[in-house]
Amino acid sequence: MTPLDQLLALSALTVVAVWLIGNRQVTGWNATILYAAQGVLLMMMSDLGYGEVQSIASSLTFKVLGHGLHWRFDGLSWFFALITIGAAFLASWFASGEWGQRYRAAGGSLRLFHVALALNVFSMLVLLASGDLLSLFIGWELVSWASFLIMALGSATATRYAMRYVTYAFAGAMAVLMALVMVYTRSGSFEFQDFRDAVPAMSSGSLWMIVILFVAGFGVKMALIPFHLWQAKAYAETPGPGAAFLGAISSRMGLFALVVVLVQLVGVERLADLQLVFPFFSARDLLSWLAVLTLIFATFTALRQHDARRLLAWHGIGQGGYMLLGVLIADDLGSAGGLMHVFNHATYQAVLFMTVTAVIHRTGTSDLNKLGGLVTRMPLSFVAMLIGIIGLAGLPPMNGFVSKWLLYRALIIDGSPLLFLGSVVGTLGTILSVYKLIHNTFLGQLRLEHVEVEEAPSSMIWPMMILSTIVFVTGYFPGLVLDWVASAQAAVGLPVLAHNLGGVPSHKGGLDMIWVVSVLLAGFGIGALVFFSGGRSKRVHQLDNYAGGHFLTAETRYQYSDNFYPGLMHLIGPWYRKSFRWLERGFVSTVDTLSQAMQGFYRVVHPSFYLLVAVVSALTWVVAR
Amino acid sequence: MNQLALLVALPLITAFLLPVVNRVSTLAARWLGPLVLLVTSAIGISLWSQLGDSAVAVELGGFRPPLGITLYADRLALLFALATSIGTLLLWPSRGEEWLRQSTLALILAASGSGLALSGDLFNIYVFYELVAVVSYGLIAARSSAGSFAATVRYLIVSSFGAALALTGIALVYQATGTLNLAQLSQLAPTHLNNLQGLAAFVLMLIGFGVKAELFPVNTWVPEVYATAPTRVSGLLAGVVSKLALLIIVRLLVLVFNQPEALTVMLVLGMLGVVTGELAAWRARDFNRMIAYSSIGQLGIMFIAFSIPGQAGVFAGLAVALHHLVVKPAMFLLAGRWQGSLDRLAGAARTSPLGAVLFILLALSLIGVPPLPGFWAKLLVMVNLMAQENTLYSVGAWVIMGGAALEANYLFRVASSFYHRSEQQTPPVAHRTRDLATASLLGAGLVAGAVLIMPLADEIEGVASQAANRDQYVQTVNPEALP
Amino acid sequence: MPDTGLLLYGGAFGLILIGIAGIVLSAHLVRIIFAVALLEAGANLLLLLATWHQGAAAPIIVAGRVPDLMADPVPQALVLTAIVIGVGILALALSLALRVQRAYGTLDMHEVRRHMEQDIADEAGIDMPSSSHAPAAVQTARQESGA
Amino acid sequence: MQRLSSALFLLGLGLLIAAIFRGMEFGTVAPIVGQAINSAAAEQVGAANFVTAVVLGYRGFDTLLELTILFTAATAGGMVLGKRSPTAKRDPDAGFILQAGADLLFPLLVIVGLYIILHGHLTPGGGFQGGVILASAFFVPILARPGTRMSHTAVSTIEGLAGASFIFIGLLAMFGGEAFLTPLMGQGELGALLSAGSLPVLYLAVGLKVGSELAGLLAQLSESEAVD
Repeated sequence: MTPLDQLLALSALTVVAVWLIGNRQVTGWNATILYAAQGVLLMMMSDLGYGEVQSIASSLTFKVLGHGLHWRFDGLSWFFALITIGAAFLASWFASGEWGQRYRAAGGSLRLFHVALALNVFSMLVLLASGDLLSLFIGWELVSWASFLIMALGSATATRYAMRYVTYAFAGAMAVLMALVMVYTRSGSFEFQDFRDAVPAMSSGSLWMIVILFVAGFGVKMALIPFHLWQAKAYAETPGPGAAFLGAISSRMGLFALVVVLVQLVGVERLADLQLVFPFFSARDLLSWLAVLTLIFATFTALRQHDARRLLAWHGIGQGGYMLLGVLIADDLGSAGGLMHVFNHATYQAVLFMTVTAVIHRTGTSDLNKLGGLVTRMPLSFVAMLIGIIGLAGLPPMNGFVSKWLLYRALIIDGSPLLFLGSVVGTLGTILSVYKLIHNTFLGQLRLEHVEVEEAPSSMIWPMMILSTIVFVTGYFPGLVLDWVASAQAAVGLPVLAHNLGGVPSHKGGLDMIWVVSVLLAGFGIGALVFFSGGRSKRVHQLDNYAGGHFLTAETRYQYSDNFYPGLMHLIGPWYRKSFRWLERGFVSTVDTLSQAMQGFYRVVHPSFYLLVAVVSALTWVVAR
Repeated sequence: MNQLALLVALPLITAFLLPVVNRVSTLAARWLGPLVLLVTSAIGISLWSQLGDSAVAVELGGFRPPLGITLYADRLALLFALATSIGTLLLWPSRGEEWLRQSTLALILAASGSGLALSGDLFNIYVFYELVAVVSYGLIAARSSAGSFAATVRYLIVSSFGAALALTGIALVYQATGTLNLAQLSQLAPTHLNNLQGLAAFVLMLIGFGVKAELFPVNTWVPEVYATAPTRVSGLLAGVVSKLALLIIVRLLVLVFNQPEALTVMLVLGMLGVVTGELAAWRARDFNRMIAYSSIGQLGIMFIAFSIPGQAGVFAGLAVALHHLVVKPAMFLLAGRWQGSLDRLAGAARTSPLGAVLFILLALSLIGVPPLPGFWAKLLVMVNLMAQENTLYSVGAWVIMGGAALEANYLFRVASSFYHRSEQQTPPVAHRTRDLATASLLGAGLVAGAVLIMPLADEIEGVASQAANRDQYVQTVNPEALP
Repeated sequence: MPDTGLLLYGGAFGLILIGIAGIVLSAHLVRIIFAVALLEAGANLLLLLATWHQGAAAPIIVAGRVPDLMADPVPQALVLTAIVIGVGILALALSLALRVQRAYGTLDMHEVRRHMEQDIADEAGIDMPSSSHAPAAVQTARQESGA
Repeated sequence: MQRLSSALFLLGLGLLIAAIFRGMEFGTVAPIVGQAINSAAAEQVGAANFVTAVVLGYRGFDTLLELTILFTAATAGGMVLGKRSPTAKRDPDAGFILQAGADLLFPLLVIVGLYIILHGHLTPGGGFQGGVILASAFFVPILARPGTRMSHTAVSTIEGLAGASFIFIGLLAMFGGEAFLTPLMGQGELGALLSAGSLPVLYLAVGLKVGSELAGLLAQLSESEAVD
């Protein structure tokens, strides 16, 4: 048994064990321990993460219908697997305490929840380990259906959105299968190497087709425009810790598959050579613009949300755009930025989803118009969310800044000002909307019904704190993550980023986060010194609403939290409304009309008409012969 | 190897004697049918184990071909003969008022299905085909509702129309060659049937035998019959009988009509079947018609697969056919208590959790989700379609892909409604134990197929390579060369 | 080829044509059933004509005398079989028609189909299919786009 | 529109058939199997009527299936038509002339039927034709006296046993090591009544089977008719 076999076996065992333990409170703790054990096994493969070993193969191989199936881990897989298992560990921990009690009391089955989670982890590990196109597809399908399972666990509404997901996902999977078959007819096998060798000989038309099919299939999972409609609602309806897990890593599986196919196998240079009608617009440009459009569109849609979970889910879609964009730049800086963003985003997205879940747990709502002022009630949660949104907005000293810095730097070096501009617009939208999130939840006026609210239970606080610490520490010492990113780059054949603990040593203008953060902290320290040493103002109770010579009662809403950014909304509203829904709706009604016509053939219309068509066409054929 | 005829003769003689036996002892009559099918299945299995890579021909009446009628058994034929026996056994009609007649008919179905698979004579195939048709009219009408009579009579008209066309095709073949023996036809085809008349004969027979195989223009009977027939009968028709009809068409294609035009006709009709079937199923609002339309689509995939020239096509088509042979009867068994409006199924998982899980398993395999066998079958079809490097075949692959995407949507719309907690409406009653047990058996077979995919694929490939081997057929039957 | 043969072949194809036309174009069940019978007759005739020779004797040895040119006995046997099959199916079809007429009071196939659709829909607990009923997915899509 | 499409359809169909018809070549292919049978049947089967040799010898299997189709149609028909209610109104009996005529016809028809069956291997005719005459022999009295009922027990017993005996004879050959349905009992002298081995026995079974089948079907139809 190789270490990979052990990891996969333990992961499968986790599913079985959780199933056997059943719908009990202890299930979550057991699952958490098992994820920790998986993490230990993964760490035993950490040579992959530091580039000391190229790949570790599984001893399990099959040969079905003449197609070999094998699995192996390389630096990229290890990097993603680390995020997967980490997210699962913390999400499971989060779900094990009071949240689990509440969930079970409300009629949910903890067995189903944890089985679904464990199945997700297992299927993702299988996908990450895939060593040829066929096992990639199998892993892909497993991941799709596993996440369907966890999405469908919630209410009937959740099932409906999950249904929508499965429709998109399976249509996407069929596109992937089609692409696979097209590759097969041209390369003669499903092996990665044969595909890579066959790429130069492929005509640009068929390569276009293959790339588009792959992007359509894998893009569904990443919620790339225009396949993004399913994701936000489906994630938002998923049970809290499940959403944290899905938000952290599930969509990134699409990125993983795209990286394998487009970067590792087809090669970004070949993509840049693939010209569309215009000689200056290549497949790479198309994908980059899709990424940027996804970023902008999703971020500004997030801005419009008034449900905290949906807001976060939309951001998850948007941030995927950065990652794809970074990978497509394909130099050392950009791809490192894109890949590092996967890690960074997983950490703060998870912490944000957890914070929101904690708020729901205590207040019962995630409606941003019905919250506010919770900072004094749930201070630790507030700190966690603050760190999370700083990371999401990409500001120092959190890790989000590092990846975005790398990306912007690469865009500038690459000479793509328009893409750069698009990314900056996306970042602006992010900053606006995360401010809305934290303001409406924790700042502002406390609602009277929330006066009694307490801090989240420790089972929730601990994972949140751990994640916040990671967000901060990897911002302080980005080199910790860049080590793994570098070996992931090496694994897919991208140029490797030269880095040190603090960031990028000065080549074309470097970055040293140790300095940046230290200076920042020192500045904060001085500010705090001034603040605390100066004269203190009178401390006022949060519900003491004396203002401007007026006495306001605590019931009065003097600070409105809805209708944020009205001017901006007015400006962008017309561009958004229903834009992509029309596409989906049009498609559905086309299918509906056709379906009706076909049923008509089977039940209503007189057969002579069809026979007439058949006879006439047969006759023409006979005569033509 | 003379026992081959027993696969037909034993159920037949039992069917004739069943009313007489019933007069002596009702108990004996009840158990005789399943017992005999058990015996024929055992005979079939023992023949299978003796057969190996060889094939046998039995000259009925002791007359040398082409004078007499020949039964030909290679592994393909034996497999389907066996599937008929076992399928009839599994889907044995439930006890009702008309149990005696239904048992008689079921026995005849087993006999005629096996005969259809084994027969090596064109006219004999026609007779067997008509026999299967008449039996299925009786079985469909067994529910004795007005709707079922109307559906049966409509089915009867389409089917007789098809059979008459097939007979016309046979007449054209006999006119051109003067023989009916498939092996001899195979010898004569390149010189005698490679013309417009041969093509016309093939198309006539394709349409004729295609009625039972749910071929596109002559499958209008499918939704209404499956909506009105007893669900077990629907399972037999969709699962087993359709494959038998397909088997004949494949035999004809491989042995006699291997003109590219014949393949093209089949390909186009298959594509139309997938498109119409899957689209119509998308909008179906009751369970039975949903799976009926979906089976039209699935059969369309088989036609597409079999239209791939050479052994690859036989292999791909056979894989899809065998997969469907397992899945569809199980689906119809589940329809036993779930028939009717799809809206009624909300919360069905509460009363029948196993049934819900089985449905999901079957649906996953049907749309081709790895690692279930349906995926490998679909992969095989797609790979071979694209390998043809021909636009029409590529369109076929796209059509299959689109059909699967649609199918995923409508099947999982139903599956997810099983888990809805609906307060205002009571979920359907639990399945009958026997239905559920049989469906579970088939589901377990599916899972076993997923686990044992490697030996299974090799075995099916062996069967297909034998079935695609014209020379072996001709040499085994060895018709006398006549002036 | 003498004219008799052409006439016979023409007759066979004519019967087939009339049969198909009858099946496709008539709406009355009994007419359709007899059209099927006509079609079968045409097919049988064609089969019989397949190896037809003018002036061939019946393939029977009477009193030990073997005719010079005997007709092909095979199509005759086949047609015998086909006719009997046709009779069996005809009887079954007519009994079904009898029951259908009793149940619905009509033999017009359009009417019968409508009644049958109604029966199936009633039994299934759904409305008669018509364009105004969209399945759940469409409704979902509409709600979503409206929301 | 309907009329126009019908007309177009017929025109197209006619043209299609004509196109195929034009492409056919008549009489160019020798009936190879037929000729072979014509020259070998006397020796191999021993029936003077070669059509019978084909029906029961060379293609006896088809005939067995054909019987089965009739049996199945009768069974299915019975299921479709259902049981007759005992209180149902029935047509009045026919007048004296018809009744007497029917009584007179009955023995004649039985004899003619049996004759045709038993000479099937020598002259035109045989089990099917004779069986139909036998069935009419039993049906004519019913027409004359709609009240009388045919004994379903007897009919179904005869049809069951007759069919089974056909298969049984075929199986006997198998137990003897030959193929299923191989003719037994030698061939006898060509043209004699007792010749062609087991063929007359088979034809008797066929005749009885066809007769009972048709009689049963007709009786069911007539009884069912009386329900209204």
